[in-house]
Formats: sequence, C-alpha cells, structure tokens
Amino acid sequence: MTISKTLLLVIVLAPLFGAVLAGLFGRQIGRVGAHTVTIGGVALSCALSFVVLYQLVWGGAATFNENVYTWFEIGRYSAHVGFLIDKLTAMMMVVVTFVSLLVHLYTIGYMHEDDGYQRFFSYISLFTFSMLMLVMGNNFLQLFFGWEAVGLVSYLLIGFWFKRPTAIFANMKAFLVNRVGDFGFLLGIAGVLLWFGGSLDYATVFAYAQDPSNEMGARTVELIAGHPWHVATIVGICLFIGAMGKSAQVPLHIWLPDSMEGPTPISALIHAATMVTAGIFMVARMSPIFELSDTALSFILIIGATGALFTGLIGVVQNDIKRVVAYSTLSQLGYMTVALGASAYAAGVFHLMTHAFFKALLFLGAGSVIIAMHHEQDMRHMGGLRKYMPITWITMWIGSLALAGAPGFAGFFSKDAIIEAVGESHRFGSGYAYACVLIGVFVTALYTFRSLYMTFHGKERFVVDAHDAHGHGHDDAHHDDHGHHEPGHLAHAPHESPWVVTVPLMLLAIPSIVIGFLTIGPMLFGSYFDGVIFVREANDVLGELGRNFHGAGGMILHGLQTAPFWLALAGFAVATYIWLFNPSIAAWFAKTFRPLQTLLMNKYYADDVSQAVFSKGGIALGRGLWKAGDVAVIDGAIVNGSAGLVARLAGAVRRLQSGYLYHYAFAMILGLILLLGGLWWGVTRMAA
Amino acid sequence: MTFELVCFYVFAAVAAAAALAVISVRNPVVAALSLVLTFFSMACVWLLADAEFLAVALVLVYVGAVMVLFLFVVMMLDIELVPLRETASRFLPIGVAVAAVMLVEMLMLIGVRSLKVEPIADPAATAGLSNIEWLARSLFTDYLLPFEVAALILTVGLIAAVPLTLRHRVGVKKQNPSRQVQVRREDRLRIIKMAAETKQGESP
Amino acid sequence: MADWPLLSVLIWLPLLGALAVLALGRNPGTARWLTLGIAIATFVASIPLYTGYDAAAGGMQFIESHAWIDALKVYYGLGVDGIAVALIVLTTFTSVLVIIGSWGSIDERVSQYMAAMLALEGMLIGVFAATDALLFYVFFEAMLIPMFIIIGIWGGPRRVYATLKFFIYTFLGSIFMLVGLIYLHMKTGEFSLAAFASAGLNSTEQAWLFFAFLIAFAIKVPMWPVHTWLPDAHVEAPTGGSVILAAIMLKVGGYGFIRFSLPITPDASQEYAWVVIAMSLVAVVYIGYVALVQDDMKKLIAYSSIAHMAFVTLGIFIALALVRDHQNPDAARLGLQGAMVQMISHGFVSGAMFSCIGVLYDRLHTRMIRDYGGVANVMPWYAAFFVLFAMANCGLPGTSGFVGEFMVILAAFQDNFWIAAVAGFTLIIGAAYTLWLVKRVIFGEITNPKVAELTDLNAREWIVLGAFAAAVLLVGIYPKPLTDLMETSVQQIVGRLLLAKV
Amino acid sequence: MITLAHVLTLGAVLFCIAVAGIFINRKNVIVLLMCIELMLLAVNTNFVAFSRFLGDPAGQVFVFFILTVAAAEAAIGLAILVVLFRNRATIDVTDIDRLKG
Repeated sequence: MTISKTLLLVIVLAPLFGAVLAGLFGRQIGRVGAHTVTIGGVALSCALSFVVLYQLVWGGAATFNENVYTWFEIGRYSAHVGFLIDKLTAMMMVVVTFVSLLVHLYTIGYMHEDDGYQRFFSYISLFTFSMLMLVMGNNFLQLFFGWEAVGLVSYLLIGFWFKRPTAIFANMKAFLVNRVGDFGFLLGIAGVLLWFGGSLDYATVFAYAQDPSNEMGARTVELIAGHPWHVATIVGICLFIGAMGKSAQVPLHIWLPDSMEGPTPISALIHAATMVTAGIFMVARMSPIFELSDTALSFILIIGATGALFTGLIGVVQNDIKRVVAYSTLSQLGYMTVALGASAYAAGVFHLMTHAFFKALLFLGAGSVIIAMHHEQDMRHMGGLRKYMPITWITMWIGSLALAGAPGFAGFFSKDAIIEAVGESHRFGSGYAYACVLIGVFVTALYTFRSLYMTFHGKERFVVDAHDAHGHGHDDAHHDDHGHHEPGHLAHAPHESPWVVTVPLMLLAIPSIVIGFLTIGPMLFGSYFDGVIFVREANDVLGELGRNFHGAGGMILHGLQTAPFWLALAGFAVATYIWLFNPSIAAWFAKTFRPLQTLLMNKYYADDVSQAVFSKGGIALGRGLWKAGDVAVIDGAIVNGSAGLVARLAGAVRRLQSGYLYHYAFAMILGLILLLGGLWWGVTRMAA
Repeated sequence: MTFELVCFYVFAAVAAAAALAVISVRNPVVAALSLVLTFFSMACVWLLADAEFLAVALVLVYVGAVMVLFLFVVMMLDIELVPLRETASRFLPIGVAVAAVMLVEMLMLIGVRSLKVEPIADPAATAGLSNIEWLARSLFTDYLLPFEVAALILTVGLIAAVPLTLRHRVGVKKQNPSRQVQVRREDRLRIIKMAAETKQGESP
Repeated sequence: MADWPLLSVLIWLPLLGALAVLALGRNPGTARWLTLGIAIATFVASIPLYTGYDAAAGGMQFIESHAWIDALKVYYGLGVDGIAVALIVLTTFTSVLVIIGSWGSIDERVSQYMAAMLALEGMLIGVFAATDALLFYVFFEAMLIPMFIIIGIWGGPRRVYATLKFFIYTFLGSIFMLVGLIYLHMKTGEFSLAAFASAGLNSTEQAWLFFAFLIAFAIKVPMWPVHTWLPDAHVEAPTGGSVILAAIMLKVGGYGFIRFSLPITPDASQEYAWVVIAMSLVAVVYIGYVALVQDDMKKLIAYSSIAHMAFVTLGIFIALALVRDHQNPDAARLGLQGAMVQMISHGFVSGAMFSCIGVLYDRLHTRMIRDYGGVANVMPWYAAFFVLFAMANCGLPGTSGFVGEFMVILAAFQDNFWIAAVAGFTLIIGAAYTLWLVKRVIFGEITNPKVAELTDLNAREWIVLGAFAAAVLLVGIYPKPLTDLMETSVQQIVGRLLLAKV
Repeated sequence: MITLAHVLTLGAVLFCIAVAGIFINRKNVIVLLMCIELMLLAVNTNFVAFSRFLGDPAGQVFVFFILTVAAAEAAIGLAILVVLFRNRATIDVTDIDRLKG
C-alpha cells in the first residue's frame, strides 16, 4: 500500500483553493459561499489526512518521499518542492487540519458580525495551506517556505483589525521578531547545504549526518581564527534560533503575547495549536542533526527551561483572559523545548499534540467568553459566568485540567513524560531545567485555576445596562467599537454562544481528555517514531523511561506518587483558596511583594528593553547614518563639495572672463609671445 | 646689392611706414588711406617674390573692394574721434613693449631657421609656366573642393551682409510699383447714383 | 523567422517608434495608443527571443555584425546569451506596464514623454544586446538622455538638482569606462568584447581596468558609497521614470559587471573581489538602516533598491571568491544565478512598488508617509497588492524577492559564514523598513480626511499591478525556467573564470 | 638677392605693428578691424615667401583662400559694425557690454 501523490496534492491544495476563492472573489460568493468553500476545502484535507494516517499506521504504507517539481537546479545544487510523509508528518497533518477545521467552524460564530468575514476565512485557509506545506515538505527550502508563509499569514491575521493601532503594532512586531529567528534559520539551512552533503533534501542530509564515515560529530570549523567549533553545533544553534522565533522562546518570545490582538480563533489556531509549534516540529524533524551536538541540545534545554518557568510566572499576574492563555502557551512551548533539549523528541512532539487540542480548547473557550461579554477581555470585569454559559464552563474546566496535568487528562501524560525525561537526562543544564519544569507545574496550576475562577466563579463583577436605549445589538456592534462602553458594563446579559462555537469546544474537549491515554504507549515508548526521530544510544532518556512504563493506567497510578502531581495539587489548592474564597489575599500579596509584582507586570522589561535598544536604537542609528553618512559626508562633502569647489574655481576664473575684447586680445598675444619664446627655446636647444 | 633688393627695401620701408601711420593717425579716413598704401607696397613685395597673381588679387580685392568698403563705412558713420583716442597714450608703452618683445622673438626665430635656407629657382619658371597657370593647376585640381567652398562662403557673406544692414523703418512712405501697376478701376473710381436735382417750386 | 535580425528589430522598433510618436502624436490619445501599440509589438517581438534561444547550447546567439566605423574596427555587433535574453524580456515587459501606468498620470507633452520612454526602451535593449564595446558605450550613454529629459521635464520641484546629480554622477563613471575601452582598443585594435576578453592583459593592466569598470558600474548599480544620486532621482522622477530607472536601468550596472569585469579582467576581479563584497555588505546594513528613517515613500523604496542591488554585486563577486578560494564552481554558479535572479526579481518588485506609490501619488500628490495612513480602509485591493509587493520586497518565499537572496546567501555561506550572516541581516532590516512603511501607509485609522476620499484601483492600474503580481509570484513559485534559461551561459562564464586562474 | 629672412622679417614687422595698433586703438572698432587686416597681410606675406622658397603652390593657394575669407569677414564685420552703430550710436568697444553677465 502506497500513498498516492494526488491525494497529498489534494490535501495541500484544497485549502489553498478555498483561500484563493474566498479571498479574490469574496464579494461575489458572499459570506455563506466563503465559509462553505473554505470549510469544504479544509474538511476535505482533514479527512484525507486521516486517510493518510490510517494508511501509514494501520495500512502498512511505506514512507512517502517524492518531489513534485524542481524549483531550481544549478550545478550540483538543486531545490525541489516535494513531500515527505512519515508518521510524524501524518500526525502533524491530522492535528493541523483537525484543529483548523474546528476553528473554521468556530469562526462562523465568532466573526459573524465582522465586515472582513470572507477575508478572514481566506486567511485561515491560506494558513492551513502554509502549515501543511511546512510539515509535509521533504526539504529545507519547502520548510523555509512554509515557515515564512505561516509567518505572513500570522502577520495578516494579527493585524486583521488593521484600524487598531495596537494590532498593527503587534503584527509588525511579530513579523520582525520572527524574522530575527528566520535569519538564524536561513544561516542554518545554508550551513546544512555546505556541511551536510551539499543537499537540501531531508533524506540525503540525514543520511549524510548519520553516516559514521563522515564523522559529522567531530567535524569542526574555525569561524573565528583559532577557535574551532563543531559544525553540528553551529548548524544546530542557527536552526534553533529559527525555532526560537517561531516557537516564541526566550528572548524572542515577546511577540506572542502581543499577537493576542488578533481575533481569538487565530490565537487558538496559529498562536497556540499549530504555527508556534512549528519550531518544535522542526527540531524533532532535524533530530539526526541535533543529536550530533550536545552543546546545541544544552542550549535548547536551558532556553526552553527558562521560558517554561518565567513566562508562566507572568501569567499569574495577567488580567486579560487571552493573555493568561498566551503566557501559558509560552510556558508550555518551553516544556516542549525542554523535551527536545533532553533528547526526548518524541515527548516534545507528544506534548505538542496534546497541547494543540487543549490549548485550542482554552483559546476557543476564552473566545466564547469574550463573545458573551461583548468583547470585554478583562477578567476583573467577569466572574460567575458559569450559570450563563454552562457548556463553555465545563469545556474550559476540561481544558484547564488537561493543562494543569490532572492525572488521566491529556496534558498529564505528556508533561509528566517530559519532566521525567529531563530528570533522566545528564546533559549540561539538565539540573536547572528539572528545577524549572517542576516549579513550572505549580505555576501552571496556579494561573490556570486563577483565570478559571476569576471568569466563571465568584461574584459577577459586571453590570448589565438594561436601560441602554441605543440598543447595541449584534447588528451594529463591531468588534472594535466597544470602547465607548464603560468597562464592565454590558448592553444585555451574557448568554451561551451559538452551536458553531460550542460544538468545536466539545469536539476539542474529547481529545483533551483521552488522546494522551490512548497514544502515549505507541508514541513515546512504542515504535511509532522509529525511523523518523533519531536518538543516539547515550541520549535515549525515553528508552530509559520506557523500561518502567507499564501502560497508561499504570502511569496514572505512578503519577499520583510523584512530585509533579503534588505540586499541581498545591497550585490548585492555593489558587482555589486565594481566588475562590479569599480574593483579598491576592491584593495583599501584590502589595507586600511590590517589586516582584512590578517585575512581572512589566514582563521582566523584555519588551521595554527590546523596544529601546532595537526599535529606538535602530531608528537612531538609521537617522545617524543618513544624516552623517549620506547627507553630510557623501552628498555634502564629496558630491556637493566637489560641485562647490568647481563653482568656487569657476568664480575665480570668471573674473578673467571680463568680456572686454582687448583683454582677450591681450591674453592671446601674451600666449603668442610665450609660444614663440618656447619655440625659440626649443629650437635653440635642438640646435645645440 | 641687386636692384631687386633695393626695390624690396624701398617697398618694405614704405609699407612699414604706412602701417605705422595706420595705427597712429587720428583720422580714420587717413588711416584707411594709409592702409591702402601699405597694401600697395606689399603687393609690390609679393611681385618681387614672383607671386604675380596674388599681388594683383591683393590690389583688386583689398584696395579695390575691401578698403573702399572701409572708407564708405568710416564716412557713413558719424564718429566722434576725440573720446576714442583718449586712452591711447595710456596703452602706448605697453603696446610698444609687447610688440617689441614679439618682434625680437620673431626675428630671433627667423634668424635661427631661415638664414640657412638656400633660395631655389622660381618653380613656375622652372616648369615653364606662368605664375597664374602654376597656381591654377594646383587650385583646380587638388583644391577644387575648397575652392568651391570658398565661393560659397563669399556668397553667403555677401547675402548675409545685406539683411544685416537692412532695416525696416515704420512710417516710411515709398512707392510700390507692383501695386501701382495692379491698380484697378474700382480702386480709384466710385460711381454713385443720385437723384437729379429739382428746381425750386417744381413739385415732384 | 530565423532570418530576421530580431535584435535589431527589438532595438529599432521602439527607437523609430519614438520618432513616429513625436511626429504623429499631436493628440495625447493618439500618442498613448500608438506608444502602447509599439511597446506591445516590441514585447511580442521579444517572445521569439526567449523561445528561440537555445538555452542548452548557451553562448551568444542571434548574432548580427556589420561594419560601423571601419577606421576603428567598430562593429554594429549584436548578440545575446541567456542573461541578456532575460534582461531584454524584462525590459520589454516592464516598458509595456510603464506605458499603461503613465496613461493618466502624464497630461502634458504626452507625445514627448511617450517618445522618451520608447527611446529609453530601445537603448536599454541595445545595451543588453551589444557585443561591441563601443556600441555598448554609445547605448550606455545615450540612455541617459531620455532619462534626463523624463526627470527634468515631468519631474518634481527639485528636478533640476536631481537631474544634474543623476547625469553628472553617471557620466563621471562612464568616462572612466571610456578610458578603459580606449586603452583596450589600443591594445587589441578592435572593440569587440570577445577580443577584449582574450587580450592577454597583465595584472597591472587588469587592476587599472577593473577599477575603471568598477567606478562606472558601481555608480550605475548603484553601490554604496556612490549611491546618493538614486534617492534624489527617484524622488523627483515621475512614476514611469522611477519604474524604468529602478526596474531596468540599475540592471545595466550589474550586467556590466558580468559582461566587462568578469571576462575582461578576471584576475583583477578575483584579486579585488573583497572590495566589492565589502561595499555590498556595507550597503546591506547601512542602507537598510538609512531606509528605515525615510519620511518619503519613494526615497524609502529607492534606498531599499540600493540594498537589494547589493545582493546582485555580492552574488557576482562571491562567485569569484568561490572560484578562487574554494575551487567550487557549482557554488559560484549558484551565486551568479542568484545575482541574476535578484536582478530580474528586483525589476519586478521595485517596478511594482514604484507603481504602487505612483497610484497614491496620482490621487493625493504627496509622497510623504505622514500624509497617509489607513489606506486599506478605502482601497482594499490596492492594499492587497501593496502588501504582496512589500512582502516580495522583504524576500518572502513564494515571491520572486526570495529566490535571488536565498541563492546568494547560500553561495555566500559557502565562502564565509560571516559574509552570509551580514547579508542575511537583510531579512531583519528589510522587513523592518518595509513593514513599517506598510504599517504607516496602509494600516491604521484614517487620519487625513483626503485619504477617506480615495477610490480603489481603476482597471488600468489593476492591469499594471496585476501583471507585476503575476510575475512576482511566478518567479517566486517556479524559478526554474528562469534559471534554466541562464544556466549554460552562467556555466560558461564560470568556466572562463576557472581557466583564468590556470 | 632677396632671402627668405628678408621677407619674413618684413612680415614680422608688419605683424608687430598691427599688434601695437590693437593696443593703442583699443576702442575704435574700425581701426581694430584694420589692424586685423594688417595682421592677415603679414601672415599672407609669410605664406607667399614660404611658397616661393619651398617651391610649393600650396602656400599661395592658402593665401588665396585667406583673401577670400578675409574679404567675407570684412564685409560681415563692417555690416555688423553698421548695425551696431545704428543701434547704439557708438563704436567704442568698451561700451559694447550688453552680453556681460
């Protein structure tokens, strides 16, 4: 059984077709037409992705690796567009298309008031296409194409409400920070081409990297004379810088919280479930390269651990419901990265998958709350919503439990596996990382339940202005004109969202509960990733864990006895006490630990520093170069300076040009005299 | 000292003296007439140098045409002579000095080079030709195109001088013979019908 | 068809057409339609050039040669290789769009403007097709005249300063080239480029000639630090002039490096490649920062053009370094191809960007960024095109802007990590200045009441921007036809460089 | 026997007199024109002398052309002078400075 190329092409192109149709002919096909065609396209590719997964896992199909067409071919260098479909790809395809499909559905409800309805559908379908190109590519070029294309769509979607100054600031910031990562990524790709067999093709490169005769692990190069570095380290770190941008790792994480300016569906799809995990996918895909360098993996480990803990801490002080989830995403991405750094690639990818479901669920749930609150996002103006919107409330609880790692839920398996894998690891930095991820568990539970309680439980902290005569009904209320409401004042009471919103929530809640239980066996400790992810014998922490693994049920029981469970429980307890029963403690805390509070509220000043150094500094540098270099030196001194010199010389010579004939005649005669004298001198000299 | 040499000295002295007169006299008419004398003397020198045709041409063209033109112009223009001469004395020393320096240099050059040149026999006579024929042979063979061009230049100069000096004055009354000839009866004569006069007292 | 002197037709059709337009174009409508007809005819005539060129064989094809000035052995010699074919088709394609684009924006002296455009087109084709150095030089200089006129008559308020600067700057450079050509003529006795290439120059001669050519072409490209004429010229030029200037005229510089410096002075080019590489890298960073702070849209795009053209020079000279230091002809070909693709792509992208700015300028008559903001609210299609071209300008994969930069960076990495790293910096700074422009012009709330009255693209502007967009995407998604067209020619150039070393 | 030096010296003397004339009469255009005619005469004399002493008709042909051009020049020059006088009522060179910037 083989996978057909046509099938794959349909999977990729169906969303693109939908996007083009909805984007270019949105006005002609109308709202219904737009969402029909895009949802149809994504549904088709989702269904076919399941087919591909089935064929690979149960149908015994071989890995598909073929080029579709050649992009360029110059000498021995060539670049192609092609597909590599193995189990990792298939899993990503399913996750991407499934979440994307649900987000499409959800969008019908979320965006139905918006003018840019068709445009939005076009964008998210385009995103699906780009993400599929990213995960399905069989070479670095296509990876980079997808990489940048999802960045573009992310840019467009964060700035979807392009009238908002914050949105267009955030989308530019997101693109630029991503570009910093892409800069490293591109250098990494160039390094791969140079050092790993002169090809951009995954199969060739990985075979070259793994071939012992090439001794890739020992090969060094002197980028600075006298300092030999391993090429694998250079390439690995360069590639990981790309992942840092895309997957929002410290210190390139600053774009992700701001990206919440975009509509909530895309926060779920792009900035939680799929695009931001591209970096994780990429490192897992490149495991044969990363395995060659312990230094690069240590770097990954430390970066990831830092993000996992410290961005989570910020989440505790946020009041915007979406921003809490965003910081939680940063923290979870840190967990995945830690797994990669510990050589537990499978655990990272596994967490990627479970996280995709429950984080999409949390975002969509938050979106549902936001709809109900008429685009109020501040949790200080919420509370007690559970009685108005029970479905959202329950599904949010499920998502939160999964996120916090309650035993049995999806997040429990993946997060526990990561923590234990880090514990097993002996790599430089693994001690620090272990401490970070353990404390992170407590922090995760703390902010998760804090936001849950602030939103759904406790007193209602909003007022319903029933007397509002203007009637800010759904008909004329735009997403961006709620500013004239008093904060916490609603036109009418919140109510449960329509079915297009709740059905995706329910559909996402199911995998958030069960997916971990079902798949941990084969994915982490079985043979699912054989031949896809490569781990050196000495680094195989998952193999180590696998010896103690006795089924998912056993893991739950085991989990109850380990530190992460108790830490999560402690976080839950603290959150429950503070925010459900005794909210004044929070205020007391904030007052007592003012410096810490300020530090967290300002996000460790990372934004301010980058703003001051890179934005303001860049502009100042540019202005300096322009005024001093171009205007003053090149144009002023050299170009206009030489012109001025000529003008001054001409001004001097002009005096000779008196206009009097006899002056000219005199000059001529003088010249004649000189000429004659010269001639005479020459003649006599010749004669002599 | 041969007769030719004597003649040369005489003509040369006259030419130089006349040239000095050209530049020094106050009256332009006298200057122009002195220039005529210079040209005459130089024509004679040219004759001594066996350039008969050019000598004659010089007299014809310059004395006959150009200098007459000069005289016309001088006399036509009502020039006040005094202010034009005012500064002459101021530039006299420098003019003489420059001329003297140049003359010395030229003479030195002439002295260096041409004293060694041996005169050869008159090439025209050697070839058994007159000077005119000798010149004409070369002029109408090798230099035919320049010759034609020169003719053209003269024509252009001739034509150009006319419109340059032509002027249209407004209000000048002049006859236009062509219109005079073309005149028709209707232009001059108008016949009108009018009622015959009636005598007093008669009733119509 | 094969017997037709196709290149002569391509050169003289627009040149004679310019005379016809001058003679017949008393009425602006007639002038426009006639010009458009001639431009389209030229474009159509250039298609057989592409289809008829045997890319696999490479080398000079469509050769024409007639004695021109016998005494100096100057020939009217024409011929094209794959590189020239690509540039000629770019020229004819862009010219059609420029003429459509100028339809409504030029109202006075229409026939003269159109004639100047056609003349410029013919001369540009002449430059790309000339195989005789003196013929090349004549076209190289002659094309300054229509450009001078276009900026000087239809330009902005400071056009006199800009034209003089433009003219004197470029003229200064070409004087050095002329001196070099005369020296080569004295050495070889003729003016054909082939003879120059086999002149057997020693290293001192090569060095002098190399720097003579460098000055000429560096000003034309333009490279830092002789770039300051370009922003001024662009700011003052009418839209059509800017498009031609950025899209095609700058390419003459890059083409000159490939046609002159590489074959005639290969050893000196290798010896001094580091000079050009250093200048290119400075341009990428320095010009990028300068572009960031511009207040004038056209100036910003002009600076971005300089930064992008730096990739052309980088690609060409990194190829030399690769041949010399690494004996890696394949990577050298990658670099050269990258430079070429970058030239073509920059033709599309910068042409499109200037056309976009022209669309706004036609409506509001200001180029200042602060006068805009929120254009997307009233011109959604325009905004879509603008964002697409902006993305191409910052080298997004899938657009043509990416292909050349990608190849050049890959090739540069093969030579030196740090060169690639500095060049790759364009990914960040290029995105920064372009997106900041987009943010301030396209997005946001409308602040200027005049912007609120803007109308979206008309059909004519749609055609122009649509054609540019199609070209940008086509090259970005499937560059192979383009690289295949030039592959053998590039291989032959690299082959000669290899020989030169031996 | 007349030698080349004799004639050349005569030419030089005439030429220098003309130069001095230009200096002395630097205001009167008519005299200036006459001085120029004198210079031409001196030059023509040299041509004639060289033609004679080298046996080459080219010198005399040249004189022929110089005479032609000089005649044309005199005609045009005087015509300009007449127009000038008519418009400005002066032939003083120092007064003719309309073109001076």
